[in-house]
Order: sequence, then C-alpha cells, then structure tokens
Amino acid sequence: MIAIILAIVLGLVMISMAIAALTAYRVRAAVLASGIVSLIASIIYLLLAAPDVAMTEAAIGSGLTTIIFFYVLNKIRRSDV
Amino acid sequence: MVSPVHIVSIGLITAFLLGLGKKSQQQMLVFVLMIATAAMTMVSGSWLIGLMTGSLKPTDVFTAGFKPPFAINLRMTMDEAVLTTMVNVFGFLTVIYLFDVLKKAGKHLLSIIVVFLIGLNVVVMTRDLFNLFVFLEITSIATAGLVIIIQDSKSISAGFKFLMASSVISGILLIGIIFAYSYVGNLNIDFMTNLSMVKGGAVAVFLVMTAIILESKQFPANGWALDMYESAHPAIGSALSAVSAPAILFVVYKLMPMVPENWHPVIGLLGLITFAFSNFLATRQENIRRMLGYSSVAQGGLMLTVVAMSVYFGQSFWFIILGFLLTNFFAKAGLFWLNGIVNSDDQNKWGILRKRPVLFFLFGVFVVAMAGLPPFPTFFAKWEMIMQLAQGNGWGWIVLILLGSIFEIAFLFKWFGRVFHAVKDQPAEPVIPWFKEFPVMLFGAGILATSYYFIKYQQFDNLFVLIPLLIVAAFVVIDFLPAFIKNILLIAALTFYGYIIYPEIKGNIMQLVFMSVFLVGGILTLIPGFATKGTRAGFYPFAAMTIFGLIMLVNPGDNLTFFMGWEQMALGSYILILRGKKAERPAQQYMLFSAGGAYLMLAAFGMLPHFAGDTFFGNLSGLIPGAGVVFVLFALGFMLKTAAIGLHIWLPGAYSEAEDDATPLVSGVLINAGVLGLFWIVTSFGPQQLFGYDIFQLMGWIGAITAIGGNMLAIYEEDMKRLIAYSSVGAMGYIIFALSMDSKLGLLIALYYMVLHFIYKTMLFMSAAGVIYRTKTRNMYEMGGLIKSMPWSFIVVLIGIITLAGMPPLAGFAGKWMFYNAVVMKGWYLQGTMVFFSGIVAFLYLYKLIASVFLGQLKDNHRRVKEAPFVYLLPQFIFVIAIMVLSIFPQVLLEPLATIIPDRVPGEAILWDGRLAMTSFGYWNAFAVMTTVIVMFATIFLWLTYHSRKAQKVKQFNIVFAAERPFRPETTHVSYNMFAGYKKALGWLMTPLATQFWTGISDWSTAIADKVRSWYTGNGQTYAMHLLLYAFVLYLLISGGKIL
Amino acid sequence: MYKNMFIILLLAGFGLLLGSFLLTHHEYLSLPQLPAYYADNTAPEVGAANVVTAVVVTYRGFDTLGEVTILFVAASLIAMFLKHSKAPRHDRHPRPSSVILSTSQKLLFPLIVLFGAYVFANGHLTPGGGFQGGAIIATGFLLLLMANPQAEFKHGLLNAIESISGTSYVIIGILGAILGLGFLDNRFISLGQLGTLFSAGAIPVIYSLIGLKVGAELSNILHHLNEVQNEE
Amino acid sequence: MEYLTLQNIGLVTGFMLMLIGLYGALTQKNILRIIVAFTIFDAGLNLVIVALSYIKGRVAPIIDQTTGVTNLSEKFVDPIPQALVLTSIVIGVGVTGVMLTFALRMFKTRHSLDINDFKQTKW
Repeated sequence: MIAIILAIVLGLVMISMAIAALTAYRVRAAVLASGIVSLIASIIYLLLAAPDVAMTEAAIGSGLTTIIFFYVLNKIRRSDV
Repeated sequence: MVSPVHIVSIGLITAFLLGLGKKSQQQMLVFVLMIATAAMTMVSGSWLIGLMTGSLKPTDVFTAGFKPPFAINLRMTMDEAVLTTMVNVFGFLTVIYLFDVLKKAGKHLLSIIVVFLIGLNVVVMTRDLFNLFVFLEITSIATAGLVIIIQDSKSISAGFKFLMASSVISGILLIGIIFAYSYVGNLNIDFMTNLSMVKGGAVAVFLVMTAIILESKQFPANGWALDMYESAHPAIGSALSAVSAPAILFVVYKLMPMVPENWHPVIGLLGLITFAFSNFLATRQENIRRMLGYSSVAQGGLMLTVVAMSVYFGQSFWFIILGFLLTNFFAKAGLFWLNGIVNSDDQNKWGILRKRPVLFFLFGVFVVAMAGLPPFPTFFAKWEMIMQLAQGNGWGWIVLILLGSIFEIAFLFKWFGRVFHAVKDQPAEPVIPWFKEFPVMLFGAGILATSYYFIKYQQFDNLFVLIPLLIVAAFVVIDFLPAFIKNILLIAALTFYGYIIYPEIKGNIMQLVFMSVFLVGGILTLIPGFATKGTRAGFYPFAAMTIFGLIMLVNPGDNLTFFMGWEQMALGSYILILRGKKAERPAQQYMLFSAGGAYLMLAAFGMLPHFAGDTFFGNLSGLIPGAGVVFVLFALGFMLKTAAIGLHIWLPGAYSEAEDDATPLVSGVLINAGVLGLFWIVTSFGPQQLFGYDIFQLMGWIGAITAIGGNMLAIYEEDMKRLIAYSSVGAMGYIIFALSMDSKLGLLIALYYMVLHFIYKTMLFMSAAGVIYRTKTRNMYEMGGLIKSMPWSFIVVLIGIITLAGMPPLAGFAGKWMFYNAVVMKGWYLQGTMVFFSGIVAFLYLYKLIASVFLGQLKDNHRRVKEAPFVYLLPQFIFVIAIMVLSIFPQVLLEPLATIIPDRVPGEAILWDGRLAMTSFGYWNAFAVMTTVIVMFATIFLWLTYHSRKAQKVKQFNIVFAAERPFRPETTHVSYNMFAGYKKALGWLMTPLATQFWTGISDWSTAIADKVRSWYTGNGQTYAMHLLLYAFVLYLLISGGKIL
Repeated sequence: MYKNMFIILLLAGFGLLLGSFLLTHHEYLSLPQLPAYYADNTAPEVGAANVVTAVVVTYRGFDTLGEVTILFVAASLIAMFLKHSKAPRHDRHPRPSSVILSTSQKLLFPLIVLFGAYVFANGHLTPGGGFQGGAIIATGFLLLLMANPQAEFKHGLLNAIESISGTSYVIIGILGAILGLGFLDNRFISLGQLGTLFSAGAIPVIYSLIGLKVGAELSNILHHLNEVQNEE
Repeated sequence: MEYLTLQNIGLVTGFMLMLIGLYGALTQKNILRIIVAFTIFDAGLNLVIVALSYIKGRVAPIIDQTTGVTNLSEKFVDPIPQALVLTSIVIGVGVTGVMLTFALRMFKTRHSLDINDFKQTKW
C-alpha cells in the first residue's frame, strides 16, 4: 500500500515535471525538468522490481542525456536557453 | 556454407575496425570497405544461388543456440536471399560510386555506410519483432548520417525532419511491440499470427503495422522522406529508394500473416493512393531529385499495394512484385546515379548525357522501364496486376493505377524529352570517372537481363516477340555504323522476317493485308533514309521497334502480345517523333495521348474476360451481349491513335515536327494500327449498346464530324506537313464512319480506304519530304513553281491528290462509289452528306498543295533546287504503280478484302462479274472508266497540242514589276492566307474547342497539384503531425469508427 | 491556436487508443511460457544469476549487438558531423578550472573507472552490466573533461579501445557459433559455479567488452561535443 | 480500488508522459524543446514497458540467497520487458545525441532554433 501511494505521488511529480519541462521559460530549466522525470522514473523502476533498468535509466537516461544536453546548451549561447 | 549471420559479423567487424584507421590511410580504408561489402555480397549471393539451384535448403539461424521463440532467429529463404543480395550488391556499388567522396570523407562515414547495410540485412532476415525495431533504428540513424554527406543547410534540416519523423514512428512501433508482447507473451513473428484474434490484440497489430506503413513513406505522411530525397546526395537517394524501401516493404510482407484479412484492402488502397498522388505531384517538379523522390514514393506505394494484397494475388504475387521490385531497384538507382554524374537538378543541364551515348541510352532505358513500357518487367507486372484486379472487379483500383501510370509517364517523358533536346550550351566533354559510370552500366545491364528473363518466363512465342526484340537490341549495338549500312540491314531484316513469317499467316487474308501494309510500308519508308549521311544515331533501333511493334499487332497470340506490340510501337514512334528539331512538346503530347489510349485499352482488356473468357479480343465469335463499356474503351483507345476529332490535337504537331523522312512511317503506316484495332472490335463485338444508345450510331457521327473537322482544319494550314497531317484526320474520320456502318459494304470501304490511305498518304508525305529536303522550308507560301525543277515529285503529288479526292479514274473513285451505295443502303443520309461535304472541303486544300508548291512563280532562292533524290522518288513511284494497278483492277484488292468480312455482318456485298462491280443500286467498271478517261484526256490533249502549235513560249519572269517591293513579300504569295474568305465565313467552325478542352485539363491539373503539394510545408513538426493524422485516419478506415 | 486544438484532439484519439489497452489488458497472474522458461532455465542453461543479463546478453544477444551498433553509429555520426566545425582555438581564453576539481579528478577518475568496471564485470550476478558500467566510465571521463576543458585528448586511445572491444565482441559471437550452438552463444566457455564472478560462460567477457565499448563511445560523444567551438 | 495496482499506476503515468511528450514535440517551436519533449515521450514509453513486466508481490529476476534456485518462474517478475527497456534506453540516448548534434549544426547554419526557419525544402 505504501508502495502504491509512493508510486502515485511519484507519478504525479513526474507528470508535473513533464509539464514544467514544456512550459519552462528557459531551455536549461526544461532540460533539468526532463532529467528529473527520468530520475523519478528510475525510482519507480525500483518499485516495479527492475533494478537493472533503474540503474540504466539513472546512469544513461537521466545522467548522460542531461549532460549531453548541457554540453549542447553551452555551445549555443542565447538568452532563452 | 557460410551462415547468413556472418553478413552481419563481417560488416560489424569491418565497421569497428575502421575506427582504428588513421587519416592518412583513408584510401586503404575505402578498399577495406569495398572488400567487406563484396564479402557480404558473396555470402548472400551464394545463398541466393544455392537456393535457386536447390543445393541449399531454406534455413533458420538460431542466435545463441536456442530455438525460437527463446532466442532471436534469422531466416534465409529465397525471399531473404533475393533482398539481402540486392542490398549488398547495392552497397558494394555504392562504395564504388562514392569512391571520390569516401576518399575525402573520413572513416566515420565508412562505418556508417556499412552499418546501414547491416541494418537493412537484419531488417530483412530477422523474425523477431523487437530485433526488427532495433535494426530499424540502426538503419534510421545510419540514414540520418548518410543524408549529411553533403553538409549544407538543406540536408541538415532534412536530416532533422527525418529524425523527428522516425522518432514518432519508432515510438508507435515500440508501443505496438510491447502491446503485442503483453497479449501473446513472446516476440517472434511466427508465434503471433493469432495476435489479432486475442481480445485487444488488434490494437497491437494496428500500431505495429501503422508504424511500418508510415516507415514506407506513404502519401501524404511522407514530407520528411521527400525532403530527404531532395537534399541528400544522389547516391543516398538511390539507396533509400532502391534498397531501404524494399526492405521496409518486405517487413510489411513478413507481418501480413498477423494482419486480419479485412484490413488488406485498406492497406492496399492506401498504397495505390500514394502511387496515384505522388506521381501526380511529380508532374509539377522541376527539381530532378525531388521528382525522383516522388517517383520513388509512388513506386513504394504500388509495391505496398501488391504486398498487402499478396493473398489475393496468390500465384501471380511473385511475378508482380518482382517485376516492380527489380525495375525500381535497377532503374531508380540508375537514375539517381545519373543525377549524381550530371551533378545538377536542372533538367536543362542534363544535356551532358547527350555527349555520352551509352549513358544516354541507359538513361532512356531507365526512364522507359520506370514508365512501365515493354519490354521491361514493370510492363508485364502491371498487366498481370490489372488482369488480377479486374478478375475481382477492382475497377476503382484499376482507375487509380492507370491514373498514376499516366502521370508517371507524363513527368518521366517530359524529363526525357527535355534532356533529349537539351544539347545546346553544354560545357565541352564532361569528365566522368569510371567508378561513377561503372555502377550505372552494371545496373543498365541488370535491367536488360531482367527483362530478358521476364520475357522468357512468359514463354512468348519467339518468332513474334523475342526475335523482333533481339533485332531491336542488335540495332542498338550496331548504332555506331554508318546510316546506309544500317538501312540496308534493317530492310534486309524486315524482308527476311516477312519471308519467314509468310507461311504462318498466309491462310489469313486479313493478317496478310495488314502485315503487307506494315511490312511493305516499313521497308518503303526506310528507303529515303539512304539520302542521309553520317550515322543517324538512335534512329534505326526505334524504327525497327516501331515496325516490329506494328507487326506484333497483326498476329498476336493473345491480348498481352497485342498490347505489348501496341506499346512498343508507341514507344518507338515516340522516339522517332522526338528526333525532330522542335518536337519536344509535340512528342510529349503524342506520348501522353498514346499512353492514355493504351491504358483505356488495358482497362478494356481487364474487363474482357468477364464477357468473353480469356480469349483474344479479335477472335471473339461476334455479338457479345452487354459488352458496351468494353467496346467503348477499346474504341476510344484505338480512336486516339486514329485521331478522331477531339482526340486529335496531338496529331498535327507530332506528324509535322517528326523528322521529314520519318513522318511517312509514323503517319501513313502507323495510323493503320488504329484501323486494325477498330476493325477487330467492330467485327468481333458486333453492335453494342451503352446506356441504351447504339454505339455504332455514335461512332458514325464521330466519324462524320472527324472527317469534316479534319479537312476544315487542313485548309487553313500554311505548313505543308501539317496540311497533309490534318488531311489524315479527315481520312480517318471517313474510315471510322465506314466502319460504324457495320455493313458488308461499309467494312469493305474501311479496309479499302485503309490500304488506299496508306498508299497515298505515305506517298504524299514522302514527296513532301523530298520537297522540304530541297527547299529547306515547310511553309508553302515560301515555295512555288517547283514543277519545272521537281517534275517527278509533282506527278506523285498530283496522283496522290486525285486519289485522295476520289476522282475518277483513279482508285479513290472506287471508294466513293461504294460509299454512295453503302450510305444509301444504311440510310444515314445526314451523316453521309457531311462526309461528302468534307470531300468538297478536301478539294480546297488539295488545290493549295498543287497550286502553291508546284505552280506559280519560282522563288529566287529556289532557282537552283534540284529534283528530290532518287531514293525519295523510288518508293513514291512504287506507290504510284500500286495506285495505277488498283485503279484499273480494283477487284484485285476488293475481292480478297471482301472475304475478310465475317458473315454475320448485315448488308449486301458487291457482286463481281469479271471487271464489273454490281450492287442493287448500280454497277461500275473501273477498267472501262479508266479507258474512257484516258481516251478523253488523250483526245483533248492531242487537240490542244494541235491547236496551240503556234503558241509562243514565255519565260516565267518575262514581265515587269511596276511598284516597289512589299514590306513582307511572302504575303503577296497566292497561298499566303489563301482561303481568307472561307475563314471569315466558316471560321467559327474552327474554334479550337478540343485544344481549349485539353489545355483546360492541363491547367486544372496543374492548379490542383499545386494546391495538394502545399501540404508539404517543409516544417518537420507538421510532418510529424501528419504521421499521427495518418495513423488516426488509418484507424478509422480499419475499424470503421469502433474500438478495435 | 487552432492547430494546437487540433493536435490535442489528435492526441486525445491516441490517448483513447492507449486507454483501450488498459481495459483489455490484465496483469499477469503467472508468467507466460517464454519468460517462465527464462526464469526457470537461465541458471542451468546460461549460468547467470541475473536473468535480465542472461536475456540481454545471450537469449536476446543479437539485440544487444544491435544496441551497441546504434551507439557506435550515433557516435560515428556525431564525430563526422562535428569534425568540420573544428576551428583554431587561439581566440579562446581558457578559464582555469578550480583546484578542487582538478585534484579531485586525479583522485576520482581511477575510482570511477574501477567502479564502472565492477558494474559491468558483475553484470551477470547483480543489477548492472555493460551499458551501466560504460555510462559510469563516461562520467569519469566527463570529470576529466571538466577539469581540463582545453586539454587535447588523444582520440587514438578511445578509438582503439572502442574498435578492439567491439571487434572482440563480434569475434566472441562468432566463436559461439563455431564452438557453441549459435552466434553469440555464451556456453562455449564453461558455465562455472552459479553466483561466482567467473561463471555464466562468456557473459562476463561480453559484458566487459560492451562496457568498454560503450564507455569509449559515450566518452567519444562527450569529447566531440566538447571540441565544438562555442557559438556566440 | 481494484484498478489501483502498481502496474496500472505505472501504465497510466507512462501514457500521460507519452502524450505530454508528443504534445510538446508537436507544438514547441524551439528545436531543443522538441528534443526535450521527445525524451519525455521516451521516458513514458519505457515506463509503460517496465510496468508491464511487473507482477504483484514478485521480486526482481536475480537469483540470490532469498530466491533460491527452484520455482523461479513463480517468484520473478517478467525479465523480457526489462531487457527490452535496457535496449530502448540506450537507443534513446543515441537518438537524442544525434538529434542534439543536428540541432547544434542547424543553429550554426541559420542562427536560429525555430523549427519554422528550416523549411528550405518543401512542396
């Protein structure tokens, strides 16, 4: 039951983060929000008994992807990114 | 035998090892890549050969050593062997073709190419759904990498659009795969055939199929693909078209077993819509690469249809799909490669190819093969497809296919014609490296070889199909020889062919008559060719093709042979017309109308079995009830060739702009093909109704209007050839009218007039050719007084026009006489009067032909003009002799012709009593008429000679001009605007309604195409939305609005 | 605006489609045949304690090969694409990284690499494996890059690791076909004792190679992105 | 309450994320944001797949002391979707990296990140 409540809370956070990613003024914030979505996803994966996936998502989906994003953002210097 | 999985391992090892290479070793790395692709080709090729010869059995490769569904398995059967071989051969050639690019590009590109090939190989071989997804992704990313070989802003943004689209597609695919897994508990395609039966499983099938269909670039959700075709390097465009698309379609084929039966037609129809619309939009493209892109998409649509309907096509499936697949493979790749060689998307720049005869020939081969004309595989595949669809009453489908095909022909031949004439302003000899030419040539050889096997496979009667084609091919090979040698050879070949074919047909007078017309006509019209100097490159193969095509029409074993002959004749004559200096547009029109007619016939052939079984349409036993639609389609098809009014607008341009000495062939001889067809349908179908109207009645009116219209149009012509051309329209109206009377006498007139028209029209055109050859102009008001310098030509024209006018004593009169009888018997007085009136109109322009060309004042610049060359005169006089013989002994021709007409035809026949021809209305003795006329003429002539023996000879310019020279001297010529008065009176009849109508159609279609293609906004996001929209519509179509 | 409404409608349709899945789908009560087979037979057949690893490396090893290839082709594409934009760097004013960062990277980098190696070498026993380990190694590399943004790294080493590990991977696959029962079969090396490091046949070897390759590829991607000149 | 299982929560969240991501991909004008939206879409998709593998009360498919070695098919969740998601995540990062590189180059050609500025090829 706790797991379910936790999952619902995490799911809601994920969805709001996703919406935040689409509405954020700066792209940096959007990228960060989508990174958080991934990160929370990896926690949910743990709840869903998928530690392998959780690890991968955390390392690659949330970690590396965000890093690559920031690398590119750094190359594009504009006010709104 | 090397396991197919090693195609992948070889490729991957190569790809990975290439990373070790250094910049300085780039050239070596390219060779490594070449070797690797060659090795991959060897593996798949050896499987192909092994499977074909039966020494290998179809195999499954179990990766990891577990049987499916426990592990991923790859399959290698004939299908996969064919496709992987195609992919790998193509890869090998691409590496060669891109040699110069790869040498500079760096090792990463090499890796991407080989990974691209691996991806496609596995997509073809794998039987696991998720594995398919993975390798489709590999292919997508590799494709994105290939698109940016040229790193300009166009290709970069196209690549991004592609990535967006493929992200959406792969999302749909993956969600479908995971749904499928959750319903059936495994991922192997062979274990999920029952997926759609499971509750909810249909959704999974839908998602997976939708993704794959979207991946196959169906209209209208394919903007991303078109942009990619437009901006990518041509070699990459060719890869997308020639190997990517087939691989995706093979996936569709693999997945079809799990698709519910009632979805098949929906998918098939979507494919056809793609085919029709993409070809339609291609007609508006000026940019070659984008046009080829549209064309590739269209072919993909057509193949999707075939694949989706594979169950329906049953036995024929392989034949049809291979036809389309291989043609698209060879021809599309070849065209893209040529694009790379020309290195321009501007059609006018393609003139470079004219300097490379072999490449230009291959260009033609590719275009013709794409267009689905014989003898290339698509032609047979399309035929088979339409026959099969017709069997299931798929008329809407057939309409779509034929519409698409006609658009395809429109843009392909517009392109071809432009290139054919784009000679001027070209840079000097282009430098084309061998490694760019080699793949094109190999693929050219490939398509020719494929065609050969397709014809062999059909087991065509060798004498009538294969041998003529081989002769045509031989003339292609010896095209470098001087013209006169080729002329001799072709005449010899035709003569010899006539000799061996004579025993086959001597029992059938009808065939004999038409065969003689085509064969003798062919030979005689070739004779003036001796006057040309040089090699006359490209003329003889197509002259041979035209004549042999005509010959194929005479003795067809079945409908297909007839149709094939028809298309060959059309193609050959198209090239002959195109060779004229200003013939680009007329030839294009000719091609379009020919193709239109041919496709109407094709539809008719499809319908025929519903009424008469699978018999040849000319052999029906007569009076097939209820076949009015079939009859009308056939009639329209043939009347397009005979240029009935309204359908005639292609004729004057085509006939007059063709090379002068080729005109007799494409007009006088070729037009009889239409008569042959009309005669066949009239005799074999019997009277037919359409919506309660008697079709013969209708045809009679068409004939009458054509007769009068053609002649009216002729009288105002200043151009000698156009005048004779319009007169052909009139003559054909006369024949159509005679045929539609459907009486013994009417049919006899038609046949007789066909022969006669052949003789005098060929003769007149040759004579005109002789005059034009000497005077270098076609405008009659620039001629005059040529009677002295060209007396023989004058005699020929005189005899020609007397025959044409139907005046006694020459053979034309026999036609007139029979005509009176037939019209009175039939009771078609009004129409009959119209036709007679047209005869009067004919006098006007015939007079002009004589008066303004041969009589009157000789022009200054024609003072030194000589008689036409002997080789021009020779065939003309053979015709003159023929006319004389016919005039005196018409029964020589009329009696055998009468035996052709089947007994069921009503009406009274001519009775012969020696030289006396009799009907219930009267009698006529040609010999007596001739004798009388000669006697009268001789008497008058002698009297005149006697009377004017004291007359004084006056030189032509023995007069004094009083005033200054007019501003435009030619306007004072008698034949300049000769019939201005008539034009004032009857001009309203001349409103070019037909031209306006066809121009309207053309403008209208242009406008629509522009509207439709504005759908492709160029915005990647919009394209991504199109994908979803397409999926949505597909869902509605499949489910009918319910939840699956 | 209308366009967005239209898209919302379209997505609503898509959502309905997905929703219909929720209605027809039921949570498994027991595993279907295929995963049940994997669960029961992984230990005796493949010898790996981690069933997911067994599926990834052996049963569906061909997918994984493709997966590695995807990363490879993506890295190649990025390398090819960004190569052209390399420009002389004299106009840049390097900002020295902080002392903390540069000293910590000296300390941390070997540790991170070691951790990555641990993750992929134990992929058959515990959660984790080549991809996770590779990503961790790439993170270590990132640290290096951040500490010395101006450093000229030699592509050579990364490339060599990438090439050799990739090639070895394929060769082990071929060995599986020759010595074992099929391409990528792990059983041509003795399966060993379940649960120990040297068990599960070739899985640890393959996963290590994958780890190295993925690590090198991801590092390469980062490196190339780092090389690109800044855009003003 | 019957529907309120961990799996369904995962599925619904996943579907929502997919739809949000797709909406973003179709409506955002900034190329980078479009790519962000696609990563959200991917995350949702992966979540759906993993959720499907879940069976209530079972453990991760890794053999250790607690699971023993027998009757594993009654103790484990489904390993296959998990394996698929591993692949899918890696593919995701590959595609995202490639798309970002394209975005970078597109920005260099036009100095713009607006997707509407890249319509050189059309019709």
